[in-house]
Amino acid sequence: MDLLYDTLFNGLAIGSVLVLAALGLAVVFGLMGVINMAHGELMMLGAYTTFVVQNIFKAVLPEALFPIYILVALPLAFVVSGLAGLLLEKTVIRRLYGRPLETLLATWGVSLILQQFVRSVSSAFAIGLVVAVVAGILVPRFTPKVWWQQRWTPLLGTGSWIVTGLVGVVIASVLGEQRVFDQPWFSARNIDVTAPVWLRGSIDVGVVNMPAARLFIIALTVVALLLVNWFLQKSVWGMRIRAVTQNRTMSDCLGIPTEKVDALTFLIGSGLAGVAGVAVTLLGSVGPNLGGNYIVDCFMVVVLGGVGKLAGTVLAALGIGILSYVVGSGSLLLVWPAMPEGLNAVITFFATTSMAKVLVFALIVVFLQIRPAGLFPQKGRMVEA
Amino acid sequence: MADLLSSRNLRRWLPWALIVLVALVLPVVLPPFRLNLLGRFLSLGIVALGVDLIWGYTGMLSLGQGIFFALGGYALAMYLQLNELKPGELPEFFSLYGVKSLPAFWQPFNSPLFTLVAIWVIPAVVAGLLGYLVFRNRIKGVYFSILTQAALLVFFNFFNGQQKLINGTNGLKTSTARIFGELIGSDAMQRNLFWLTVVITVAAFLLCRWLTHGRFGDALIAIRDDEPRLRFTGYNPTAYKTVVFAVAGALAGISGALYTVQSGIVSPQYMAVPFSIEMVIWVAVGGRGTLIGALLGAVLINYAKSLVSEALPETWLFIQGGLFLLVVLVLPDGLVGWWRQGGPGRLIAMVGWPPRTATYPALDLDPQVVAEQDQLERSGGGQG
Amino acid sequence: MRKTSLRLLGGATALATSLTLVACSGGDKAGGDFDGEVKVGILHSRSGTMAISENTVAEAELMAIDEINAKGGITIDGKKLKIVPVEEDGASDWPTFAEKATKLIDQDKVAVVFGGWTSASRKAMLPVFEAKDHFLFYPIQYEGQECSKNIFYSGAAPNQQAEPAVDWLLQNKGKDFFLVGSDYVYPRTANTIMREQLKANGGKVVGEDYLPLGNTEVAPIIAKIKQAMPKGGVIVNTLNGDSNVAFFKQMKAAGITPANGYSIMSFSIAEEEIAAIGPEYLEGTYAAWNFFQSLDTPASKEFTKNFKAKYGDKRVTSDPAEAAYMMVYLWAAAAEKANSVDDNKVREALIGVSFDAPEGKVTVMPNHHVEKRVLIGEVQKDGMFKILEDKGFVKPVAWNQYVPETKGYTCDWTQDRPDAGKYKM
Amino acid sequence: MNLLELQGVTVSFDGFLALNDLNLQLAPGELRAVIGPNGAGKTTFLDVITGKVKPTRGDVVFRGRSIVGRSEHHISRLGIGRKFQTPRVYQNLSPRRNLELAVRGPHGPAALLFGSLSSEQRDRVQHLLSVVGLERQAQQPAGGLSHGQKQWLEIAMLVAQDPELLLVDEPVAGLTDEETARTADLLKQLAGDHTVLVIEHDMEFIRDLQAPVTVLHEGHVLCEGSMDQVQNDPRVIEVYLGSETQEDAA
Repeated sequence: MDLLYDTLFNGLAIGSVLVLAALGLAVVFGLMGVINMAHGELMMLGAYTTFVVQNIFKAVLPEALFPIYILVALPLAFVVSGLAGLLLEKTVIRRLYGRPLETLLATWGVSLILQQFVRSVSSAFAIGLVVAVVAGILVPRFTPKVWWQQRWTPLLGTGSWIVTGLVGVVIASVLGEQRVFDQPWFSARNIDVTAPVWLRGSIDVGVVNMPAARLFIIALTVVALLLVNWFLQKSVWGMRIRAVTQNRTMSDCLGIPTEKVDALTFLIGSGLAGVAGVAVTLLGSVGPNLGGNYIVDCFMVVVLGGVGKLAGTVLAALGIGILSYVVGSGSLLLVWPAMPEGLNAVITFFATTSMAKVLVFALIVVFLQIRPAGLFPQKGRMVEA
Repeated sequence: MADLLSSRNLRRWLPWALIVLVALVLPVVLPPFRLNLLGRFLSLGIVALGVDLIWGYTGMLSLGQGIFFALGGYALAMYLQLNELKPGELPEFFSLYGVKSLPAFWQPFNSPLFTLVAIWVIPAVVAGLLGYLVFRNRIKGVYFSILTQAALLVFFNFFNGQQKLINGTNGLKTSTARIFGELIGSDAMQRNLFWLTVVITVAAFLLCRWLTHGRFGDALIAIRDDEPRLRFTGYNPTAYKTVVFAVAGALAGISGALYTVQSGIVSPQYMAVPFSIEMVIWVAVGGRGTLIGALLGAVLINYAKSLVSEALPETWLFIQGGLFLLVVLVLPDGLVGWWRQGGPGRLIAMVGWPPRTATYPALDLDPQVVAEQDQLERSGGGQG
Repeated sequence: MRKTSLRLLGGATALATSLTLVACSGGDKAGGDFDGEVKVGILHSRSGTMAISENTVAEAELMAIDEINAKGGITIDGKKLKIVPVEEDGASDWPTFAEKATKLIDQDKVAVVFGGWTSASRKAMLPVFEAKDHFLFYPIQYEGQECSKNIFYSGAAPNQQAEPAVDWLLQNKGKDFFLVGSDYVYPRTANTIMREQLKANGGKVVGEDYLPLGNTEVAPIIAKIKQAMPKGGVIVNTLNGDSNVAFFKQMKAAGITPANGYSIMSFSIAEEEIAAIGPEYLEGTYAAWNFFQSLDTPASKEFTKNFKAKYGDKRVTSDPAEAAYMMVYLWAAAAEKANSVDDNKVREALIGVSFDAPEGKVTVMPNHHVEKRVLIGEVQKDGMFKILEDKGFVKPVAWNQYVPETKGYTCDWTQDRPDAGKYKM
Repeated sequence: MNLLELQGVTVSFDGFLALNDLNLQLAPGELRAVIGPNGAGKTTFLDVITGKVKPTRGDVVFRGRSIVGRSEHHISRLGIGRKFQTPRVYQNLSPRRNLELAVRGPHGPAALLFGSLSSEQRDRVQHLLSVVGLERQAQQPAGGLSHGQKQWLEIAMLVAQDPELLLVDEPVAGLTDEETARTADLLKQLAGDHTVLVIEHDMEFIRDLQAPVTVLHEGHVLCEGSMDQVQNDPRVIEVYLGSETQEDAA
């Protein structure tokens, strides 16, 4: 019995991280049909936000307040990742609606840039970048209007960006001579996010010993799910989002601002990634590669769950969580010690975390043979069109 | 000048001229190290051809070509590990893990003939099987992409974790192996391998050309444009997709084998997620839906990568990320597509020389007129 | 539409170029009077997963080079030569290491290559160095079972880290061992050795598990540990990189802590990693190294002081950094001894060369490994180690004497025999 | 014997009955028009015949054999061709290549790779190109054709397939009056050799066809008969022609 509870709890724990991580992805993919490969990097931004908040609490605020820094980090991470997502939507994804494969590639590109950005960013770098971007935006304002109506205008546009870019580079490199400005903010190293003491211990619930961090994440997942569900089902904007999902043209005709709806959906999906980023700091390392560790798992959850309902995401994530745990920990061997030799060998073969992953993915592919559109497929006539 | 550049003839032969140049002139000029790099990049061009077949022509974005690439590499590396061992001897790494006898699946790789076939047949069969299972259920679009990526991870984890079977993360070395008594890592051998790569690249190119330039190729494009429609015309797209995915797999296998002997090692890193996505960007930059674009893209991007990482390693990810955005947002048809659609002419037109027109201003530039002219020229050339 | 696209493209270019210059803004400013130059290769991952660890090692090497140059470089035939580092990026990708090694040898004609971190990267470079008969200096503690004519190993062999650590654990901490490692060659091989060692010395392996590199879901492993040793025991951790953070955070949460009777010994956690994981999670766990920042000798203090002065106050020194730093000096000393930078001559001269390294006087042995000091430490609140035991200087053993397959074999490159790399004693 | 027979076909999407106990027979060589208000299940009806949608209940029999559960390409090879509501041609292929893909013959990968078109097939393509007036545009991508040209190209593709049964979904939507008349002529020509089923909203066009009419309503056959009979049926007037008379007036 202990074993059962243990398995359920650990499966739930692994699964809830997956739910949280995949939730934003599922929202964006389900509602907009956009595959966001930069989702993991948006999580990473959330984790880095946590790091910054933690340091501010350490440095500026009284020590008594430190335990609640994580609660402050949650909304902030939502905002930071959400805004980054918004920027991404406005500059890139907007141009690619209806071209999911191109979106996939473009967001992959963005993910690479974000990864390297957190590695390289220093004060000099940031100042240079800001100067370049601001100057680039301002150039059209401070040059004769007629320049911008010529045949060669596109060249001028590119050229002005190159020039402002070079200005940024020069500024950055001049500043870079100064030690203060040259220090990278985060560098390529992993950064240290320390959970407050109340999240470091564990709590005994009945027979199972539950790490507090895990419980916190499970609770956070439940809250996030409830909020998202409430938002989509009950709020005005949620209604609009669903309307646009079902029929974009019609919604447009009815006066729903579809562009705003898209932006909002993406903002929420990205913000959720940020929240997930805060959560994973409690479990693992925080570094530029954080996103890559989760992204494929998240996609598996979304594919397995189908895009019809949030319930699919939850069920798929928990399923994957429990399965990985059961296979990876080899608990089957404990339940049934006298199993036949061949089976025993097979289970032992897969009873490491690496091999469990192999098996779980293989099982997902097999499952999709039976239900190609996942657990909760989108239904109706529109699907194949 | 503008006239020359906008001439369609030029647009057609120039990419070819570049290839010929690369193949003939560079081996003489380049030092062994650079030549070896070029050979490797050319072999990457073969996998890019496969990506182009399935993505550029058929519209299926596979993020898992690394599987087949690595399988080809492993097949050849296993043979080389066994080659010229004394009877009873095992490849050295086995002793690290206490393995006493050769695992059964290694046995066939004692045979060079088997290996030559396995290099492309194993990846093709794996691709065909995987493809069939996926296509049968009409899984396509991003779902297909994600599933191929998942499959990639399965293979990666498997190869990475199986130290005792296949030397895990370390991969298999080939450069200290010998073939025909010659060290594979030696300069002379590498030069031969370069020529072999050139020959095989040309052969692969011709194969792809044959596949894409007939009704079969039309069917692939039809699948990309409107798969359900094709189905109602009596075609079974599953068959086509499986075949073309298997062909792409075989090409990837050959490419992986050539790459392996030229880089000296095959490792699970060939199945890392980013590498397989990079393959797509080669094709995208070169020009998807054009075979020459795939080749050019693979060589150019990899050369750029090698140069940049020598000078400024930190910036490569920015550049690569920027390339992804660039080809998706600004150059959807890649360099070759841009070139063929008269991009340079347009660029020049921007700075002041309007393209010289022979007739009524708009007529020369009208796509319909251009297409008709094309057709006339072609039938005049006797191709019918 | 097209206009905006182009503008976007411009933005990207701007971004890229700005980075370029940022990256360039470093550069060397060493001047002085030299009669010539000698190029050396520095080949570590400056991008990708391993950059986290390898950056420090590369920095330590560059620091040693700067120091040597500041003292006038190396003197060959009475000429002062400036050491010029040629840096390459292995990009955390083993085949890239092989490629870049080839480039350094063929293109840049370097006198020696300092490089590598993971065993996989070393194994990938090995054939290149063997095929070209050139040589590599490798600074990381590793699994042994290798003795190449073309590699010098300045990190610990298993008998200079893992074995004494296990002995110490057996004597002081218990007999039940659980082995956890990343899924690649070092942990696999190190654990093979430890299993044999435990078998020979009355210990017991109650469990063993591997995590894919970079994986952070450690719940199954923790469950296995709890099942295998509910009352406490010894955990030997050879995880590498990111997984460590997840491992220690979740171990702590699950109550597998020193306070609850678990002794945890790590072989890949040095000062730098402690800072990244957070000392709260590691306090009271053990590590075995050849150098700790807290080692109280003048040389050690000098090294740490210089390192901080060069790279920032918050930085820490560690065993890999020290080994990397020391190997540059060993090479320089050997070159002066050989009176040549020719790689063959330097390789011969290297054997027997000594250097007063931060850890103490180290000497290159005939098996291309280095005689090193063995230390066992415990992690303190401040992220430093308290040295619990100093086993003094230990001679390296390349071919492991616990593992039956290599028992009785040795390696001695001063011997004039074809199988000098591995022969029966 | 009937060529096609739908026996009590019911299609349920999550409880919503798109088709409800639908029965219909088509004799060989017949030209039949199907009308019905929006949501009557016309497109689902075609989907069921062509194998895109599987009926929840009931059977579809073609030439005496049940075709339920067979895949689309299989059914197409049995001799059922379909033209879609909005013209669907392969945008990046030229009209000639579109037709070459559609033309009757073996459709497996091997046949396309190793075989080539016979001279009859070639002639047929050429003939169809001239019938639909696309000879001049034969070599440029079909994506550049006008809407009407695409409609005609798609009809030509359907004819090239040479199916026994042609299912034509709104062939004259968006066409000019002249084009509409020509389409009606073409379909009448095809009937006799082929069996043709036309779904259309345009009542003038249906009258032109002079074909028996089946009225669908809520997934069910409401009535069958000639255009005049149907138009005078009180049930039809009630559900449908109320709006239709307004349209006529307009």
